Order: sequence, then structure tokens, then C-alpha cells
Amino acid sequence: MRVHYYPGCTLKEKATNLEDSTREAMARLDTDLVEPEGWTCCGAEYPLITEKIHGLIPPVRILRQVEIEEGSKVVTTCAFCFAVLKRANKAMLDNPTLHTRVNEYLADDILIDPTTKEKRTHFESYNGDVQVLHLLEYLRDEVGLGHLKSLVKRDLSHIKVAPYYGCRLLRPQKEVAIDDPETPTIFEDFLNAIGCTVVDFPFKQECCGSYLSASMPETSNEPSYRVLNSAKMNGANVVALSCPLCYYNMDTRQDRIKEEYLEFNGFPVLYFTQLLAWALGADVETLGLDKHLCDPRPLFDIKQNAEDVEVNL
Amino acid sequence: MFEPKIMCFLCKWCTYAGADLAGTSRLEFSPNGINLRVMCSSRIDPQHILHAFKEGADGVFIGGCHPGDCHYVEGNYKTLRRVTLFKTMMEQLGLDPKRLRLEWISAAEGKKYVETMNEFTETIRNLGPLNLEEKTLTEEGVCHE
Amino acid sequence: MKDDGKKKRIGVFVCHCGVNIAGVVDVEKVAELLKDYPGVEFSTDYVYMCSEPGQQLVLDKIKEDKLDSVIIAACSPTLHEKTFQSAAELAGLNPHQVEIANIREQDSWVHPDRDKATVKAVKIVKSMVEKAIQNEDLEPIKVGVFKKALVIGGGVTGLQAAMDIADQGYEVIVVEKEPSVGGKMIQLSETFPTLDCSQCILTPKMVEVTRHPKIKLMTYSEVESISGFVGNFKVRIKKKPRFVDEDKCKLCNECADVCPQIVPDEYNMGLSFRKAIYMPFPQAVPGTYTLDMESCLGTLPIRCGKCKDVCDAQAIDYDMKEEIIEEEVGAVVVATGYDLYDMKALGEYGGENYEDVLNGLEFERILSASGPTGGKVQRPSDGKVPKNVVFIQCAGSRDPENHNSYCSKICCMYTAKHAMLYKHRVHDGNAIVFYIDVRTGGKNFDEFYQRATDDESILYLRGKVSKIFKEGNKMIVWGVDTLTGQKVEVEADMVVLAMAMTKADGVPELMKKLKISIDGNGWLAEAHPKLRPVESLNQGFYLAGAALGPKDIPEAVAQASAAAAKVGALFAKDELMHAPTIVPVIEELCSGCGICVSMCPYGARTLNAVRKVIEVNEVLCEGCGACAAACPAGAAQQLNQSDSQIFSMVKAILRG
Amino acid sequence: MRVKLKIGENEKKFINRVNELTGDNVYRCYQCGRCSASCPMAQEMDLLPNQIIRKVQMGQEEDIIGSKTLTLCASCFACQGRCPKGIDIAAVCEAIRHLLEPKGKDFWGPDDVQPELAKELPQQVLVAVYKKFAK
Amino acid sequence: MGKPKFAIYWAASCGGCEIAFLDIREKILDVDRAVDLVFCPCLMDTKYEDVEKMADGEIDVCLFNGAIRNEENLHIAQLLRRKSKVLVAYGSCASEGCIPGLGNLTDDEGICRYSFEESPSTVNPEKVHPQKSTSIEAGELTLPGMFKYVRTLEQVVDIDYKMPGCPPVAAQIWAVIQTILSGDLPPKGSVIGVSPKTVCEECDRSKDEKRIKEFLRPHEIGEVDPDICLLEQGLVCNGPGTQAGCGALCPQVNMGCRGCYGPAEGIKDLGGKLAGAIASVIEADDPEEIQRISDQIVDPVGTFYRFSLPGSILGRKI
Repeated sequence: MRVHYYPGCTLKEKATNLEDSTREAMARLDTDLVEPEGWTCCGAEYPLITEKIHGLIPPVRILRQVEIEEGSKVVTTCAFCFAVLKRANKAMLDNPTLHTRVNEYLADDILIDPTTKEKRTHFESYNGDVQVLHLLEYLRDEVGLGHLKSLVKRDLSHIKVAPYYGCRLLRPQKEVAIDDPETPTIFEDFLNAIGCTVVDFPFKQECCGSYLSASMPETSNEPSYRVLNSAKMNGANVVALSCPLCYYNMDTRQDRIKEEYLEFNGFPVLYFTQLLAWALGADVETLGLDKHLCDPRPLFDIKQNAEDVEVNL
Repeated sequence: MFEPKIMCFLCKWCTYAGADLAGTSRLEFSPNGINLRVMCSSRIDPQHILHAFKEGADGVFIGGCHPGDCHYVEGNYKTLRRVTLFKTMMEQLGLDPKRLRLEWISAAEGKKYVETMNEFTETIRNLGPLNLEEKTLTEEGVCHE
Repeated sequence: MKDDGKKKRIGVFVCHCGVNIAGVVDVEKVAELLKDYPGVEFSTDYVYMCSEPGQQLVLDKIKEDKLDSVIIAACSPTLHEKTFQSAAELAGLNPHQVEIANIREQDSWVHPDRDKATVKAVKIVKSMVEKAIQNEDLEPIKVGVFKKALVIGGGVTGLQAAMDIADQGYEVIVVEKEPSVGGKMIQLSETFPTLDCSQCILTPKMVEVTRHPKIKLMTYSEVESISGFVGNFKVRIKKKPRFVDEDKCKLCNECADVCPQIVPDEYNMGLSFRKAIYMPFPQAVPGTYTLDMESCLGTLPIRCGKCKDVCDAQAIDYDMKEEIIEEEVGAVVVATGYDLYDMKALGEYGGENYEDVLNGLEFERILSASGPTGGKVQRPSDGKVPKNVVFIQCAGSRDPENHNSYCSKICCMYTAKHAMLYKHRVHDGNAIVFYIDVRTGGKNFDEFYQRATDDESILYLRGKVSKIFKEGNKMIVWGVDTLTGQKVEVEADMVVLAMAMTKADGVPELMKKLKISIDGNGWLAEAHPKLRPVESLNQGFYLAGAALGPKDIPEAVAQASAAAAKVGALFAKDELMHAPTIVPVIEELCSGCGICVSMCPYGARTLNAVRKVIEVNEVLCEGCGACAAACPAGAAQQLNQSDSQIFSMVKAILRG
Repeated sequence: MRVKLKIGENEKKFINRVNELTGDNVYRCYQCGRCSASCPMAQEMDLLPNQIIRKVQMGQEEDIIGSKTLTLCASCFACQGRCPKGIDIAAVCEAIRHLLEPKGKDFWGPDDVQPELAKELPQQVLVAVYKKFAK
Repeated sequence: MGKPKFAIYWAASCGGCEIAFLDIREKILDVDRAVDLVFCPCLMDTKYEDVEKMADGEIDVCLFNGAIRNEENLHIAQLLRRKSKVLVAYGSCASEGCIPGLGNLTDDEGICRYSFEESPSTVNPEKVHPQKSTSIEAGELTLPGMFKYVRTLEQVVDIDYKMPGCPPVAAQIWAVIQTILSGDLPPKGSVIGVSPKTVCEECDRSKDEKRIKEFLRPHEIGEVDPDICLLEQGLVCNGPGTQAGCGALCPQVNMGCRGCYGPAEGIKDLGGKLAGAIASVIEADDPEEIQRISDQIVDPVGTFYRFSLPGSILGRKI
């Protein structure tokens, strides 16, 4: 299977463990991930007010490129990129004014084909026809959780995972949500399929502090701590998530959380793709587990060799 | 000045009562339309409209209750359906669809009734007379002289 | 047409209405011009037609000139049509031969130009003459009334309506789908603002209903269908098998004692358990046990049979079958009540996942002496007495984006009651109420609310709670106090949601069958929100209680009595009179295409597929004429407003 | 403190601009406060989200200018998701920031990022925060 | 007394009505035995002069088919009216205008321009049109002048009966002939050869109340249910408003009634009435939805007035 995949900037730099584990897992699912030619940053934040139309240009350009390459869908793992692409796409479908204005702007684009060096100057207007999918949706709808379950090579039942959705996968409901914002189950269903023990906890859709960790770094400590603490209190031994920013706030910044909350002594955080790749039998080196501030390796029975284990399904 | 003839079919419960209210409020308006009271706007079918044009009407007006307010639950929707299809036919038949107007006017909207009648009279005045008088063969002449 | 070829003799009477008409319209000229119009026998003008001498003039002329139709050119027909119809009737003329030409409201009062107004008046009168030429004598349609009523729903509303109808001397059938009557009210502990015990006031009424000689109670039954029309309905009622003979059952409870099957108890909102064979509650009416076959271990393939074995009265019959009972009634009162909004929809409050987050009815059961805790306030999870209780108003109400847009009306009062009753039971407890607005419009309502704050020191915080979650054995409530501008977090032992009221389960489907319209929220739609609040547009159907929208007990009861009075007024007549300006079928022209059937909102037209014609129930026909306009064969013609009349009138207006 | 309520031309213009930019109508808010109850940053704010809306309803632009709330909104949309009217308060904050920019109101600039953080922050954070708060 | 004299004439028509006359098959011999056919261009070579020479009222019954499109049609219509005791507008063209009547959606000039200049198969750079008269060596050639619009027979001369159908079915023709021969003539102005109801009466499909969400054209519907009313399946059918008499031939073969038998007795304007009736049962209340569904009826005038435009209230495009 071949599908368009938009990694986003962070995955190529700071979140290589998310990128690598995604590629490793998808290779094991026989899925060829194709990046749209010449992709740029999606803009990270969707413009919420009508006059900031320029914020729509990068995501629509990316989507249009997917369409030019005859792709009908594009998959992302970064929750921020997902939300921007999906909202931009929806605006192109539902908002005629934005549709016209963005397409007028994009009509002036010049595209040089990297192989033929041919110049292209005429573009059809982009009408929101590309389907934007989060990898979790792709796994559920295209791969099928039943099928996924049948491919699991390792026993993960000892890993008690608290699935953390954060904001970007669930809100705003009408524009973005991959599931019901208050009682989502898609993440849980996925974790169940790969054999983890799922821990329900009430902070799964609460914000981690988001980009305030750059502008007012201290303010993100409390929300991040509450998420981690709640997961722990409810019996999890790891938090799984899909957003490099949440990961930064909750793992990379854990030493600062510890400074503020003295009783806190660290809690491992993983990308869901790391669990997926591991379940599918990937080598531990491919998961980038050494990059974590709070070492998650004790959770993984490193000696466990995928081929030797009989998984009881 | 051309004084258009306008045939008005008004539903008894809403628009006719609205026209009465215009009267009790002494609102003056152009006298070109004459009302025919029906129980419900849905009593009117395209035959009546065609007949009115044929008999000399330059415009036909149908007044009913606002959607959801019909005394007979949903008669006004039936009128709307008929008028929608009939307007397409009017275009094919060379009758300007603007010569037929369907409007929802409630018993409380005397003012709206008056404004609508004035406005419609002006519309028709601008469209000019319809002149549907039957031409005889001799008047009509023949083609290739 | 009445006059078999004979020319009609029409009288035209043009009213001056003082100067109201004559001040603008040249009335003499109108009368003069009409004299020669075909069909007109006599034409005159008079200063006040509606005055005594004016009416006398009409009366005399009808007799004198043997007029068989009259046109009164005067004010709007809404004012004096009835007046002149009565006058004409005195002279022996059929009232449907009287036509009013509206030359005041729709001419003299709106067109000051004398010439134009006069020309218009002439055309208006001529059009009415054209109509009159083809008018027929019509007699009102009479239909008998079957003086027996059906009440759907055995809650307080239904019972009140039944009692009030029965007390007027008419027979009533009450159909209730549950095993006992009593509805939601019987589940309440105490009622606001008087705090009298709900059961104490309702149980006597329930018993009274069973004893009333005019009332037939059918519990565990549902209305299958209703056909017919006002005064003459045929009802099919499905009586579900109870598997227990009501008459034989001695209420000894032995069957329940031996029954091995335990299920959540509906009466206690699932906070306790009952057996598969059970009595819903001790005062249930009718007093009998019911075997819930869905929960029963099954009589097949291997019958458990324990209950039957112990029943000395031999009241248990496993072979009881569902019965369809047919009844004839003349009127129907719909009192199907309400349900509480589904807690599952409120994911942010935990859905149904937290045992200690309760809805209002569940808390009523906890407060009730007959409830699962015997009236002691204990929380469901561990039976501990909660010391901090948070009450949340508007749960699911006033939220157009996610839930219901409307205000559920009773929650402010019952929340005050809940908090107050809680404080009565747990003196050292804290009650915190989150509200948006406190609405206490009702007799003694605000005083009651003031008692809650003044006497019981209940803390009211103005803000809507955003989230509830569990931490340890506490419920954490995230709220806000908008008055101080602080985000508030409360550790509560128990949370009570003032859950929105919503349409009762199955009501939209039933109403579709009864042809009663419902609004966007699923509440029954009244014929007119101001002037006909307990009637349906479908004649013979009366509506009452919370099925129409959120309301408290006194309001529901008042509506029940109002509906009963309406039924009484209907039954007071031996015959119903129905306007005869209906749309019958000309069978010679009708081929039964069926187009007019869906035109009729009243179901008056049915297709006889064998005869290939439409049959019209003239009692149901309201005479809107939608079918006449739709009939492509011209076989549906409205009496006294036929196509031919409309054509003539149009011609008179445009060419006259 | 007593405030003289004035909704004149300037105030109306402000209110209308906010409405225009968000494509919504602030008067739809009936002040239930649920946005504030939902907001993960509310404890840090000087004006709660519902108070921001209130100030807009009252046309009190000046009171909002100095508020920390405008830079504390992380647009997590918890408020919008639970708002009974579905009002997007994050968008209202963004609209107000947009309106205040020409008035020289400085929210955040590239130089404000702490150097030791610059190295570790994910790219998306920097882009997002610049987009939100930079002039 | 000799045999009654019969005439059959065709004006603006396709000739199908004559064929239908012959479709009574062997009964034609009975007809021949019973009547004296004095004028029938389709069967015999009688000249106009021969008719002109007849005494007024000499023809007992004339079946006149075809609409009035040109001067010749009018001339012969007036002539036959004079010469005939009973003049029957025979077939849809003479009674309602029929397919030639759809020419009234434009006028003579429009028709000629299209036929002689614009139609895809025409090459006519000089824009040559037929002339009313052309001089050649042998003398003057003339063509009858074309009227601006098509008219029904009734619109130009007084008629006694109408007998609709495109063409009238053979059984009805035979029944009419028998009636005429019997001498028991119906009142003047009657529509003959029909039954008083509509095509639905003769259609065996089951009928129910109608609520239409989608109109389909015959090629758009996959499988037509043979037992259910076509209208209920979304196929436009003119049967409910069309005079019965044909035996519901079209609906029998899954084709909606085209309306060739003209308006049913109770109505004035077939197209208007049918449009009103069929629009009434559109199952939608939203204006845009209504418009969308109503637009699925392609060419409503051509659909509902297919055979009856000249005889309708307006009669033509204004």
C-alpha cells in the first residue's frame, strides 16, 4: 500500500523518535509512506480569525501538492500538523470566500518538477478533495484494528498505558475531531488492538500547556504535571501520545516539573508509534528510546525477541 | 401611466387578515390589485394563474401564511412547490416569472402587505402590459408574403 | 347548481357604513351599476347595513323579491358574515347563499381616490355575484359523538384528566405502558414548594381511579393505533401479558421470594434490585405482581417454575398471551409525560461512569423513605453519608450547541428542594449549588428558594460546571464563580445533576401514528400556543402535561383538568356540526390516482383501490382545498368554491 | 470602582470588529462561565475567559488591552468545546490581539524566547507561538 | 336513401390518424358497406374542386385530422365545415394541436430559420427560404402561406365533436363509427371515443398516496417495477390528468403516459393542472430542496403540454 504522509518539521528535527518509529511500524504494515514533493511547514497554528488568510496558504499548498501527485488522502502523526491540515481542508470545502481567495493566491505559484525540470504555472483550484487522516484513523479505517491485532508479534500486556489525546485531535469538534471530544475511544481501541493494558484517566483530553512553554515556560508545568499525575494515580505506567509538543511539555521538561512538584519523581512518556512498532516486532534501536528524558526502557523487555514469543491472542 | 391589473389570491387566515389590518390601520396603497379570498393558498393551482393572465391580469399575487404557521398545517408548502415548478414553465412560455409573486404575509403584517402590493405594482408597471388578447388570423397575417 | 337551469335571483346591498365607505366610494353608483349585471335581481345602497333596519331590509327583500342569494357589500367578512347569515336564515335563505364583498377594509379605507375606489368596489361586488351565481345550499355536516374518552398515560396528568372526565359522567379508559400507574410523580420524595410527600398525595388518587365506576384502567398496555375521527375513534390497545392474574394475586410476595433472577429496579432508578416477578412498589395500582418475561430465566426450554410452584392462589399463568383490545371512543387525551435526558450524553460529567454522580430522579429515590436507603442519604458507591454534595443545574438544558436549547423549567426549584432536603437529613453537610440563573416564577417559589439560602445556608455559586472526574474516592468538580471571577474546584462526595427533561421514549413514533405534530424538540405541538394550549390540530385529540414541554405538577394537573373540560364540552353535544364547505369527490371523474391523498393533513381522503376512486370522510375534511388544486382530473371540487367559481370570479375582477 | 457604561460609536466599532473577525456574535454569550471552568490556564489569568467576552459585550476595550489572558490562551478549545453556544473564545482572544497590534501593543517577539530553551523547543512550538503572539 | 357520405381529411398532421383508421382491419369492409367515402386523400384521388362542387351539407360526417398550420389547412377546414353536416376534430392534432402544436413555443419565423438555416444538417449559406410564390418558365408556382402559430380546428371553425388521441385507438374509432352509423348522436360539443375518467382508470398498476423525492427520466431508472404506479417510482406520468380511452398503452410498457388524449373532462388546462398536481407531491418543504427536485423535470412545458399546447389556456409562447 502507498499513501501520502506529511511528517511536518518537528519530526525531522526534534521528534525523530516519532518519525522513525512511524516509518518502522508502517514498513511492517507494508505501507509505503510518500512525502509530498517540496513540502513546507504547515504553519503549526490554524488562523482563527477571518482576516489572517495567509495562514491557510501553506497547508492548502501541501494538500494541493498531494492532489497533484494523485493522492486522495494524506496521513499525519503530529497532532498539530493534523489539526492545521484538517481545518484548512475543511475551510476549502465549506467556506466559499476562503476557497476563492486562497485559490486566487495560489494561482500565481510556480512549480518546478524536480525530475523533468519542467516549469508549471497553471493550477486547478483546490477544492478540499484530499482526505486528511491522523495515523490513528488510518490504522482504524484503512488497516483495520482487527487486522492490526493479527499482526502483533510481542506481548505488551504488562504495559499499562494511559492514552493522552490532548487538544488537537479532539477539538474543535466540528472541524477536527477524530472522535467524540468528551468520551473518545479511538486511542483506547488502538492500544487494545496492539495488546496494551489501557488505563482510563480523566485528563486524557485536558491541555498540557501547549506552546506557552515557549512564551511563559512556568505556566505549562502545572497542566503537564496534572496529566502525568492523573495517569499515575489511575495505575498507568506510561503515557502514550501523538504530539511532539505534548511530548516536549511532559517528557523533555520533566526536570522542571520536578523542581516545582517535589513529590514528583518522573514518569515515562511514549509516542503511540513506538508502542506500535514494538508490538509489530521492531528492533529496539529503531524506536529512539534513548532520546527520552524519563527513560522508558525498563518498560520494554528488551531481551524479548519478537520471533521467540508466542503471543496469545 | 400604465396601470397594471393584478389578480390577488389571498389565504383567509393570514394574508387576507393582513390586508384587513392594512385597512383598519388606514394604510394607503396602490389600488391595482383585487383580492380573491380562498381558504388556503394551496387552493390555487396553475390553471387559475394561467386563467388570470389570459383574462387580462398583468401580474398574479398569491399570499399565504408563513412557513410553519399554516392553518392547515402545511398548505403553504404545497403552494410553494407548485409555484416553484410553475415559474420554470412560465419562463418557457415566455411569461416573465416576476409576474407571479408568492409571499408569506401574516395577519399581523398589514404593513408588509401594503409594501408588497406597492412594490409588486411597481414591478409589473416596469414590466409593462402583458396584452394577451387573442389575435385573429387576419391581424396576425401570414409569413411569406 | 341548485337552480336547474333557472336563473338565480341575487340581491345586492351596498353599505355606506356612515362615511367609512360612502366617504370614498360612490355607493349609489355601485348599486346602480350592479342592477344590470347578469343574475342580479335587486340592488340598493343603505347607510348602515348591519343596523337593525339594515338587516330588516335584507330580510324583507329576500322574501319580497324571492331572492335566492344576497351580496352584502360592506366591511370584512370576519366582522359581519355571521350577522348577515343569521338574518338571511330568518328569511328562509340558506346561510351559504350569503356573500360579503369587502369594500371597506380592502377598498375605501386604503384607496382615497374616489374614482379608483369606486371602480374597485364594483369589481369586488361583481366577483361576489359571480360566486353567488354558482353557490349551492349547504347543510352543516352532522356527526354523532361516542361519549367515552381514552387517556394515554397514567401519570398524575393522565389520572387527573381521567378523574375529571369521569366525574362529568363519561366513561374513560386509561392506558399506561408500565405495570402500575403513578408515572414520574410516584418516584418523587417530596414536592416543592410545600414539601408535602409525593406518595401521600398521589396514592389516594391512584386508588380513587381504580374505584371509579366510570374508569377502566389498562396498565401494562400500549396504544397500537387509532383510526376514525373526532367523536368516532376506533382504538386498538395492546395488552402485554403480565403472566399473573390480577384478580387472583393475593400480594403475598412468595413468588418474588423464591425467584432466583435479580435485575435493577426501575422504580428506584436502578439503585436497588428487584426480582423478575415483582410488584413495582408497595402501593402499585393495580395491586398485583408482574412477571417480566425478558428478565425471567425463561419458561422454555426448561421452565424454572419456582414462582408458579409457590403460588397458592394459582395466579401465575405462563401461557398468558398478548391481547389486542379494541375500543370505541369519542375523544383522546394524550398525557404521555417526559423522560430525563440521557446521562450518557454528558461525557464531561462522566457519562454514566461515576456511581456517585446522580440525576435528579435518582436523588429523589435516595431521599425517599420508600427508596433504596430508606430515606437515609448515602452515596451509592460505598454507602457513606456524603458530607459535601454539589448540585449542578442546567445539566443538558439551555445548551443549544451540545444538548437541548430549552430551559427545563422545574430544575431550579427541585434543586433547591434537593439541597434543602439533604441539609435536613445531613445537618453538618455542605450543599453547593452551581447555577446560571435561578428561575423561581411560581406561587411561593422564590420564598422557597430564599428558605434554602437563608435557613439552610446553601451556597449558590453562579457558574456552569465544566467537568467532573474522580480522584480517589472524591468527585472533583471544576466550576467557576462568575461573580468573583474565580475558577473553582470542589472535592465532593456526591454530585447531583439537575438533568434536563426530554421527550418520553417512543413518543415521536406514537404521535406519528396519531397524526399529532411534534416540535423540533419532540414535545407535542398545541393547536395554538396562546388560545388553544391543550388541543391538538387533529380534532378530538387533547394534550396535557409534560408531554407538551417541561412543567411542574400543578401546571400539569391544571392542563389535565383543562383537557378534561374540553372533552366535556365535546361530549355535551349529541352531534357535532361541521362546516360543509368541504371537498367531496365527483366519482364520475375520479380515477383513483391517489395524488390528493397526501395533500390532506387530516387523513380525510383514502384511496379505494378496488373501486379506483377516492373516498372522502367529510367529517375530517377541513375544507382547505389543497386537494382540489392538486386533483389533476378536476374530480375534487370544493363546495361553493369550485374551479368554475374561481374562474368566473377572476374573470369578473379582471374584465368587470 | 464605579464605571460609567458607555456604548458609543467607538465601542460599537470595537464590538463589531470582534464579531466580524470571529464570524460570530459576542452577544450570544449568556455568561454561564463554563469557558472559565474549562480553561486550563484560568488560574493564571487576570480576566477569566467569560470576563473577556463580558468586556467585549460592554465595549470596554481599554480594560482588555493590558490583560494577561490574551497571551495565556493556548487555543486548546476546551472552552469552545463545552460552551453551550459554541462560541470560539480562542478566536475572540485572537481577534482582540489582532485589533490591538496596530495600537503598538506588544505581546511577544522572537527575542523573547529564552536562549537555553531555543535549542530544545520543538520547531512547531516556535512557529506556533510566534504566529500567536508576535507582532 | 343512399349510404351516408363520409370524408376523412388530413391537415397539419403525420398521417397516423389515417393509419389508425385502417387499423380497424377487416371491419373496414363493414365501413365500406355502410358508407360512401367521398373524400379521403390518403385512400383516393378526389380533388379539392370535387369537394367544392358538392352541395353544402352534402357530406354527412367528416373526420378532420391535423392542426391548422397554413392557409391551405384553413381553406379546407372552412370548406369541409360548409360541406359537412357533422365535423369531427379527429385525433390529437385537430383537437388539441398535438406535436405540431409544440411549434407554438416559437413562431413561423423561428421555425423556418431553424429548419432552413440553423439545423445541424442544413447547409444554406444564401439563406434560401421557401417562397409563397415562385415564377418559373412554366408559370407561377405557389405554396400556401404559413401562419405564425398553430391552431386547433375548433379555433378556426365550428366543430361538432372532438375525438382525441395520437392516434385514436382502433377500438375507439370503430366504436365511434358504429355510434355515428346508428344515428344516435351525442350532444354537440362532446368529446367522443373516450371514457369520462383518466388514464389511471385503465392503468392496472397499484396506486397509493404519492410523495416524490426524486424525479427520474426513463433511462435513469434501473428497473421499473411492473406493478406499481410509475409516478410513485419517480417517472413523470401524465395519466392522472389525461382523458381515458387509450387503454393505458404507454404505462403498460413502463413509459409514463404522454397525455395524447388531452385534458380530462373536469379540467381546463392539462399542462397547468398536471404541473400543479405533480409539484404538489414533491416531498420537501425547504425552498432549495423543492427547486432541486422540481428541476429534475426537464422541459416541464414540453412534458406536460406535449399534445395540448395550442388548445391550452395560453396556447403558445407569449
